[in-house]
Formats: sequence, C-alpha cells, structure tokens
Amino acid sequence: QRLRIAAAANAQFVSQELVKEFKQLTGIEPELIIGSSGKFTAQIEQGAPFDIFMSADMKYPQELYEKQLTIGKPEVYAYGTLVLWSNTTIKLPVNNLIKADIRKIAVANPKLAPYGEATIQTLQKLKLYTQLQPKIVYGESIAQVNQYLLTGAVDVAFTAKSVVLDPAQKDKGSYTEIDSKLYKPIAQAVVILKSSTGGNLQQVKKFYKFLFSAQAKAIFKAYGYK
Amino acid sequence: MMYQPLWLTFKLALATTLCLLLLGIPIAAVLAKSRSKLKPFLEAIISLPLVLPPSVLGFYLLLAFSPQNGFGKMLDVAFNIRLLFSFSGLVISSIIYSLPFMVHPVQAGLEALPASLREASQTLGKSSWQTFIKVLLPNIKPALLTGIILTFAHTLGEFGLVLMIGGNIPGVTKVASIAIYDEVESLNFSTAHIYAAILMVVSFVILLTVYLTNKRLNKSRIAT
Amino acid sequence: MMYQPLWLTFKLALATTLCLLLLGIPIAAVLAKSRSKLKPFLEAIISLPLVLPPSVLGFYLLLAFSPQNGFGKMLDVAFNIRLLFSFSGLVISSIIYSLPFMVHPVQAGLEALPASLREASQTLGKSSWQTFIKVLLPNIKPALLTGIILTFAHTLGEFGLVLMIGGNIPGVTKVASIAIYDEVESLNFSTAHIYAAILMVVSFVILLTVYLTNKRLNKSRIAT
Amino acid sequence: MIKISIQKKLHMAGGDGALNIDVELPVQSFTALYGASGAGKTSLLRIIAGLLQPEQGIIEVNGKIWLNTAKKINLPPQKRNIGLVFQDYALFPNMTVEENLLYALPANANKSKVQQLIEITGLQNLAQQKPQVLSGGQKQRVALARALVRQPEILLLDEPLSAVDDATRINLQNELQLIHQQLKLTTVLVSHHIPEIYKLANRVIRMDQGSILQAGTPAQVFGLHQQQGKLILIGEVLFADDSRIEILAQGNIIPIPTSAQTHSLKVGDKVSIHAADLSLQKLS
Amino acid sequence: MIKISIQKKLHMAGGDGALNIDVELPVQSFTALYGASGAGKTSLLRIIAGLLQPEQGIIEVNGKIWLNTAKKINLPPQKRNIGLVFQDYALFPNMTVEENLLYALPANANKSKVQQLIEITGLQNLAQQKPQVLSGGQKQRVALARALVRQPEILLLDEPLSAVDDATRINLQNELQLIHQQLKLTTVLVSHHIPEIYKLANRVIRMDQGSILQAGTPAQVFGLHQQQGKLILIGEVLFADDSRIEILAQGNIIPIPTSAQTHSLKVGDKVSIHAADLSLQKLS
Ligand SMILES: Nc1ncnc2c1ncn2[C@@H]1O[C@H](COP(=O)(O)OP(=O)(O)OP(=O)(O)O)[C@@H](O)[C@H]1O
Ligand SMILES: Nc1ncnc2c1ncn2[C@@H]1O[C@H](COP(=O)(O)OP(=O)(O)OP(=O)(O)O)[C@@H](O)[C@H]1O
Ligand code: MOO
Ligand SMILES: [Mg+2]
Ligand SMILES: [Mg+2]
Repeated sequence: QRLRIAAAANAQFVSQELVKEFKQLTGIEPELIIGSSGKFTAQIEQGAPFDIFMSADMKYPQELYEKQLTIGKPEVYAYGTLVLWSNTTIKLPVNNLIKADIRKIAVANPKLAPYGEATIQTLQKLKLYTQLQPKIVYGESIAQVNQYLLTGAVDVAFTAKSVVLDPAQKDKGSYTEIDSKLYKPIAQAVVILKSSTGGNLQQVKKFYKFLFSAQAKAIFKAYGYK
Repeated sequence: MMYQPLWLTFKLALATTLCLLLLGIPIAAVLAKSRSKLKPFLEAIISLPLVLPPSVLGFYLLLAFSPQNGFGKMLDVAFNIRLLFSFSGLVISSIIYSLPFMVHPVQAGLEALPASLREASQTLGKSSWQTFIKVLLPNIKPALLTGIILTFAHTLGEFGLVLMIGGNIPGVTKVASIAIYDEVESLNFSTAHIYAAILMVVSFVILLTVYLTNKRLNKSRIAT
Repeated sequence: MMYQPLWLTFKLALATTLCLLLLGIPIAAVLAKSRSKLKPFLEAIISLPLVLPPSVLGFYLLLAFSPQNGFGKMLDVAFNIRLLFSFSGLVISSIIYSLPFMVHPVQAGLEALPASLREASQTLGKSSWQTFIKVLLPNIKPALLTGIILTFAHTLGEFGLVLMIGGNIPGVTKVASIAIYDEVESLNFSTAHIYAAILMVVSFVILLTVYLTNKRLNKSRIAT
Repeated sequence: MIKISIQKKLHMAGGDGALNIDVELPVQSFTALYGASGAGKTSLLRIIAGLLQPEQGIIEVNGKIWLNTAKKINLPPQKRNIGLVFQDYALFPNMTVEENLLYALPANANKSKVQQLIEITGLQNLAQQKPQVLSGGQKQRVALARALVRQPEILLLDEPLSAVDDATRINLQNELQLIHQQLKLTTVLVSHHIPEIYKLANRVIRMDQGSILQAGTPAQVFGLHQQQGKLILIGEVLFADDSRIEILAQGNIIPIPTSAQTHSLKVGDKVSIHAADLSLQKLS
Repeated sequence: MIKISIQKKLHMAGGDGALNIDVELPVQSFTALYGASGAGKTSLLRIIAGLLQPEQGIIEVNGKIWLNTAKKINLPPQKRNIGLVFQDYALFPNMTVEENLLYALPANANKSKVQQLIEITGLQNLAQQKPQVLSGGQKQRVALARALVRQPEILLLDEPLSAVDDATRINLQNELQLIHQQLKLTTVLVSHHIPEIYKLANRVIRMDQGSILQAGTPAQVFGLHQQQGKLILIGEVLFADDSRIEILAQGNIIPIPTSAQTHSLKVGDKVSIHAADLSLQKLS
C-alpha cells in the first residue's frame, strides 16, 4: 500500500513539488489527496486511511492529537501567506473590493479552511466584512476558490501565496499580498496519523523527516512560505 | 437562521417545479406525438441528467455561466445578469437536472391515452391547442401529479450541482443538502441530524403520497 | 494513471449492477406479487434514493459505517472490516443509491406479464421457484436489460455519496465523477474536459441504446 | 353526391396490401360497409374523416373538394364537416354528457341545438353524468348525439352497435333510422351484422382485402333471399338411429323420422333441410 | 365422482354477489358450463384448479379431498392433478412447442408421453416453433396437449374455441371429443356456443349470477328440440306489401305470399314461422 498524504488545499502545488523531490531522493512515490483542513479532520476522525496530514493550521492537528489519533504532537512545517488574487493584470488593494465593478469575491469556507478563517479576520479588521458580505461566495476549500477565479466565476479570490507562485498559475492575473498583521499567523502543522500503522511506518517517518529537511525548506520558500 | 436553508430548498423546488410545468409539458407533448427517427435521441438527451454525474453537469454549467465565456458573457454584457452563485442560476440548473422527472410521467400519460380521444376532438372541429388543453391534459391528471411531485422531490435532493456552482451563500444558494454537507464536515452532527431527518421525512411522505395515489388510481408508475 | 478513475468507476458500476441483479430481482418479484397494504410503504422506501439528497444518505451511511458507532464498530471489531473510505463501502452505498433503477423496471416487467403464465405453470405442477426461473424471468428480458443498463449508468454518475464517504483515495474511491471535481479544483481544466467528455458520451450511448431497444421492443419505459 | 376514389397502402395480415376504393354515395343514402376483419373498413372511414392520409386520391363532397392529392388539397379533420362515432365511443371522461355535447358546439352556435339532441336521444336524465357511469347503450347515444352537434354532412359510424346487448341494439337501430331520416343525413355504417344491414341500409359495400367486392342493395349483395314460400336450412346430423335423425341447424335441433332415403346418414354429415308449407303467426 | 360445494364472494357488475355452487360430476363425464358473461364460470374453474380460494367449501375428487375449508385443507394448484386450458392459452413465449410440453412433464416421467401427445394433436411439424408464429387453432392444440402431459384427472377448458374460425372450430371439437374418450378424462368446458355444447357435452350446467340455474343434458337444459317433423323459427318482418311479406329469421330472408291471415303484419313485427313437410338431402 502506498504512502498517503492528506494535504490542505493551499499546499496542493507545493506538495506536488515536494512529492516529486521526495521520489527522486528515495524512490518512494506518495499519493496526494487534496482538501480543506476541516474536512480532512472530520474524515480522519471517521477513520480515513491517511498516513500524514499536512494541515493549514495548528488547530485541527491539535484536535486530532488530543483525540489520540496521531503519533506525536503536531509540528509546524511552514507559515502561510494570504493573498488577494484577481483576474486582471492590475494589482488591487483590498480596499478597492468595495467598488461596484468587483461583483463576486471568493473566500474559502471559514468553517473548514484556515485560509478562509484568515480572510474573514482580515476583512473584519479592515471593517469591510459587513459591507462585502453580499459579494462573498464560499468555496469548499482554497482549491474551489482558485477554481472559481480561473473559470471567471468571480472577480477576485482570497487564496494562498503558494498558489499564485505556482509556475502554472504565474501569468494568470495578478495578486496583492495581505498585510500579515491583519490575520493571525497561519502556522501550518503536520501530524503522522495512527491509522497508518500498517507496514510502511518507516516510509511515513521518512517523508515526515523530509518535510523538515533543507531541500524541503527551499521548496517551501520558493512557494512563498515562511 | 437554521431554517433558512430549508426554506431556500423549498423555494428552489417550487420555482423549478413551476418552470418545469411550463417547459416539460410541451416537451412531453411533442415526444408523445412524435413518430420521428430522432425521437430516441431526444429522449436520451432528456434522460441524460438521470445518469450524468452532477460534477460533469456542474463543470459544464460553470463554464457556460461564467461571465468570461460566450453565453455567460453575453448575459452579463447585454442584461447585466450573472447566473453563477445566484438563485436564478440554481433554478436553471435544477430545471435541467429534474427535466426527466417531469417529462417522463407526462409523456407516458399522454401516450397511454387512446388516440381516439384526440381524433374525436379533431373531427368535432377543434384545434390541436383546444384539444390539448380541454381534452388531453384534463385526462392525464394522475401523470401530471406524479410529474409535479417527483420534480419537486428530486429538486429537494439536488446536491452535487449546487456544490459546484452555488458558492454556499447563506440565504441565496446554501440549500439544505449543502447545509448538511457543511455541518457534517464541520463535525456538527447534531445540526446535520436535524436537517437530514427533516429532508428524509419530507421525501418519504412525498413518495408515499405518489404510491398511495398511484395505487388508488392504479395508473402510471414512478420510474420505468 | 489518468485512466485509473475511469477503470475504478467501471469496476464500481459493474460490481453494483451484479449485486443489484441478485438483490433487486427478488425485491421486484416480491413487490410485483404483493397485494399487501404495506406495498406503497415499501415502494416509497425503495424509491427514496431517487429523491433523497446524496448528502443526507451520505450522512446516514457515514454514521452507520463509522467504526465509532454500533454497526461499523461491530464490523470493525468482529471482522476487522471498515466500510468508510473503502471500495466495498462504495459498492454498498451504490447498491442503496441505485436500487430503484433496478427494482422499478423489473417490477414493472413482472407486473405486465399476464397472470395466466404463472398460473399455467402452477397448474402444471411447478413450484414458485421453477415458475420464476423458467417462465417469468425469461419473459421479461427487455425489462431486465433496462434495469441492468440504468443501474450501470446511474452508478457511473454517482457523486455526492462518494464525496462524503469515499475520501477521494486514488485507486480505491477516487471514481471519475470525483476525479473531475478534483481536476477542476486543481485547475487542470483540460483533464477535467477529457473525463467529462468520456462520461458524457458513455452515458448518452447507454441511454440511446435503452431508447432504441425500447422503441424496437415497444415495451417498458425508462422512468415513470 | 359524395365521390370517393382513393388508394392507400396498408399493412395487412398476410403481408402488405392496399386499399383501393372508388365509389359514389348519393346524398341522404344509408350505406353499410361489410367485410371480414382487416378488410379496410375502419381505414376507409378514417380516410373520409381526414384522420388517415391516402397516398393518392380524391374526395369530393357535394361539389366541395376535401382531398385531391394531385392538387395537394387536403382539408384537416377540423374542416371536414363530418360526424364520426368511434367504436370505443371516445367520450371525453373529464366532461359530463352535456359538456361532451357543448364541447362539440361551434363557437358562435346556439346552445338549444344541444338540448334538442339530448331530447332526441333521450338523455335528459343523464345530462349531468360522467361517461364512466353510463351503460354501453347510453354511451353510444351520447357519442351519436355529440357527432350530430355540428350538423355534419356525412355521419360515419364504426360498428357502433357491436358492444350492446340484443334488446338495446334493436332500440338503437330504430333511433339511428329515425335520426338519419329526420336530419336528412348521408350515413356510412360499418357493421358485421347482416340483419342490421338489411334493416338500416339501402346500400351495401362488401369489402375484402382493401377492395370492393360487391356493391348494391342488401338483397343484391347478400342474396339471402329464399325462394318464395320455401325454406332451406343447412345443418349437421347430431344423432341418427333407425327411427329418427336429429339435425342441428342454426341453433335448432330438428328431429325428422328416418326414411329409406335418409337411412344412410351418420353423425357429423352435413345436410340441407327443405321445408314447404310455411305459415306465419304474429307473436304478441 | 367429483363433489364440489363452494361459496365465494364475487364483485359482480351490479354490486357484490356470490358464487354458490353445489354439484357432482361423474367420472369421465363431459360437462359444459353455460351462462352470461360474469355468471362466474371462469371463477368456478379457477376454484377447482386451486387458483382462487372460496370462503367456504369442499372439493373432493375420487375420494381425495382437495379442499375443505372447515378442516383447513387446501391443496395448492401444483398438487391438484388438473389440466387447465386458459382462454388466452398462456403458452410460454420463451419456449418452443416441444419445450412447452416438456416443461409440463413431471421430473422422472417418460419423455415418450410428450411425443405421443404431439402426434395425437398433429403438431409434429410445429414442434420446434415458438408460440408467436402459431395460428389461434394451433395455439389451442398446444395448450391442450400441454394440459394433458401430466395425465390430469380433470381437464378444465375455458372457452378454448372462442377465438378460432368456424372450420378450425369444427376440427378442434372433433379432436377434443376423441381425446376425451381416448384418455378417459373428466372434462369441464366453458362455452357460449349451444351447438358446440350439444355436440360435445353430455351434461350442461347453466349458471346465472353465481348460481346454478339448471343442470342436465343439453336437451333438457336448452329445450331446443322441435317437434318431430316440424320446424318453428322466430323472426321479424322486414318488408310487407299486398303480395308478399319478407321475414328475417336467423340470417335467412324468407319471402311468403301475403294471405288474408297475414295481411295486417307490419315491418318490425315479430312472428313465428311454422314449417311442415320437411325433407333432408345430404350435402357432399
Ligand atoms: N395507418 C395505417 N397504415 C397502414 N396500414 C394500416 C394503418 N392502419 C391500419 N392498417 C392496416 O390496415 C388493415 C385494415 O385495417 P382496418 O382497421 O381498416 O380493418 P377493418 O376492416 O376495420 O377490420 P375490423 O373489422 O377488424 O375492424 C389492417 O391489416 C391494419 O393493420
Ligand atoms: N378474485 C375475485 N374476487 C372477487 N370477484 C372476482 C374475482 N375474480 C373475478 N371476480 C368477479 O366475479 C364475477 C364473475 O367473473 P367470471 O370471470 O367468473 O365470469 P365468467 O362467467 O367467466 O364471464 P365471461 O363469460 O365474461 O368470461 C365478475 O363480476 C368478476 O368481476
Ligand atoms: O488550505 Mo485550506 O484548509 O483550504 O485553508
Ligand atoms: Mg374496424
Ligand atoms: Mg370467463
């Protein structure tokens, strides 16, 4: 059975890169499953067969740890950055969202996705939330938010910096980084799951270690993580 | 607040059913009358939503409705209408999704009427329109009822499509089936229980009505 | 790699159809024969998946299959079987989800057979079982074919349920409808297009086959 | 005068065949169509009514052209002034008897016509009933009355009396006769029942396999006339011994003393019975 | 001896009614059931076959009890040794003629029985055909042969000859008669056709509204016997003038010279025709 990694949607492109690198190093090719951190947590509590959970925050892994579903405590593997992505080539300050030509804003479901939570915090800090609420549409995760932007369904989307820095998305639209003081730091933690205690715990631990290696750090950095 | 998704679902089912009455009956009438070689093709197209994954339909609707592309752009530019993330968009996709549930029973009902009723009306000098309204429609009431009830119930159950093109906006597109999904994924099982139980009971009562009515009328069947 | 979800979908549809042949035919036979007052209730329960949101069904299956609760716990402890996030779990939920698509045509086919066929076999000294296998079943082949094809096609289109209890695991539960959703979210629109087109064409061809066959046989209908 | 000359391909029992009809029906005539099942009787009525299109042909009614395939004229059923009584009556189940008749009334016509027809057909007490609760004979009257509301030029009747019992049948025959005369209709009746045809029709068209086999008065066509004062019945020997022979002939068992001449007859033999010395007695 | 004594509620046309039958059928008798539509003839056959359960009653066949509601005995159709020929024949469409017969063969029985019956009923050339392609008469023979495969004690026939044309009918009647005698069957036949009953049955049960109205020989029940050497026909006046009167009687038009006695007859009057001086002639 292959090593299965449940990765939060913000990390979907970076983890693809990580997996590629890991395979080159070890010959092991893990399977990647992308979703929102909240949804993964719910699934893991129901016994989903994942080995490693790369969350978008600390809260969800901590919850799993407290329910004794993990091997060891959650550890932060990267700090994420929130960006405002737009369809046009013109960079857009957040304040401009109130303008009439911005009709729809995509935000990840704050109940399930930490990046969504961070977005709401930002908008509330800027006292824009109530005003913008009628324009907001919710995606299941950062991934659906990205999809809404790229299909043209929305005009702007709050997403992760790692998404817009992915080589495939680089020349699609433009982005503005959100001032990191406006939201609680997105400390992204990883845990090894107990459901993995099959034969490949060795491999699991190998990948876990790899996440904290110098090669991995470089990749995270390239994707805008801190 | 808690009942908003339920109320929205009900509104969506009602709007879809009304629109499909206006749209589905003529389609059923044309199919019932047709002896064309193209009829099986038309029937297959109309039944497609019965077997197509909602994610396929949803993907195509997302592209079609997007204000960046052809149809969506035209609507946006010409009428300032955006169907994505709007209630009207959900109504339109529900109409496509539930089309077979209205067309099939009505078509079957019309096909089961003896041809002599239509012909008698013709020989009495009445137009096709008069014949349809005064003679044919009033005599397929059980089939119409089945169509209405099934369309309504099936729209209550719409999920995948709304997930893809709804945007989960409270009061606008967050229908009950999506609310359940949301609550389950957020591990609020108790809220999910309430929604699920209500939808379950409503669906069951609706179906039971159809079957009890059909048993009494000893006519048209639910599916196939 | 790209064809794994399609192959998985095909496997799921095949397994579901086979299981439903074994399960659906007896249910249809019982319903067709029944004159009981409970019949409409049974019919309503069997039709429930036709109108119930997949998220409601998914929620209840999640609870039932969860190793934390009664049934799922028992399976886990006694047999070390976990149905959530497994292929067998998908087969079981597809069976529930597609049940009406097998039961309805077969039941309609059996009910349409003249009672005298069964009675003739009885007066010839044959048991109910012999009568069913040798006389009734061979004479409802078009209805059986319709049931098989619709069950297969409808399982190809399953989405909401798999989303909730599948866990999107490649090669295990990542079926084509989910893969499309996934590819759209990963912004691989071209791959999504390929999946969607394949599913669309397959579904259409299947339905067309049903309608052309039915036209030729001038018998049983797809829905209602 | 009604001229009909049409050709139409039909799918007959023994492969494909064709309807090939060329007749003239005098105004106010009562014509019966007679012939085996599948001969094309219903098809002919439907072609006259405009419900079925012949490949080729002409229908001309009192100078007006209803159909001329060469000139591409083809009036729809709505524009042909006919009354058609279907074999299954085709009453509208959603309407009462009166509503069925009112529906047939042209937009600006006088409603008294409907009342009049309800009276003629004796349906006064049933006017507010739905068709389901009517007996076969009553339904037939409603269908007839409804077909007459438009005051048709031609009345077409497709086996209207085949589903009713004997007593009702005689009654309805009498009514039909009366209405045909009173309203000066040109009537075409499909019937399998020779006595009925004798009673009602002044012309018979005998059809077979889509063609006209014979046309003329009932007497000419059926030739059932016996010699005056004589009677010949065809029968079968049911019983035979030295003293008597029993013959089954048209529902009668006729015992006849065995004679030298009939001595050799066996059970199953077909015989003709000749009777002379006929006398009549009126039944009260 | 077959004793039948049963009561069963039926939904009759004019409200609820009941089937109330009490008869004995001698072994090897040929009994005809006669009566109007809805009289309960089919219901009675179905009760004998075990396909319909009476509320109360006893059926005893040659000493064996098939049904006794008081003792809660009720053999299923499978265990009652009957042969039933359905009105719609109920041949299995998925099997050939031979397969239909083979299906009826009990597990360990000799297959020669089937060949024998195929020969008796003259189906040799059709043995490998599916029922769809057979004519009505051929289907009827297959149904009959199939019902005989089990060597039933009672053969039940529900209007088996109503769907065939006259020539076939006579043929099948003869076959039926032969088989009844050869196989020493006890046969019950539902028929509407009086001559058929005269020909085949030695007993008639005349039913009405679920009850037995009359039972006896055909002659006793129908009383169609005419006086020896005389013939009385009932007819209706079709035409009357000073010189002749035409009577329609059972399909014949009989012209009779007008006499002083018959001068007052009008069209539509019912009359009886009396004939004496009968003579017979054999038809080749
Ligand atoms: N629209 C049609 N096109 C071609 N053939 C037809 C059509 N309608 C009927 N037929 C065929 O024409 C033949 C004559 O049918 P029709 O109903 O006119 O017979 P009929 O004389 O009225 O018989 P019956 O006494 O049984 O009513 C039948 O074999 C029938 O299958
Ligand atoms: N299972 C049943 N329970 C109650 N009533 C029944 C049942 N089956 C038939 N009947 C009714 O019993 C009555 C007699 O029906 P049956 O079929 O025995 O008449 P029949 O004498 O065979 O008439 P036909 O000559 O038309 O075949 C009918 O009114 C029918 O509706
Ligand atoms: O990466 Mo998330 O869990 O969609 O914010
Ligand atoms: Mg006809
Ligand atoms: Mg009967």
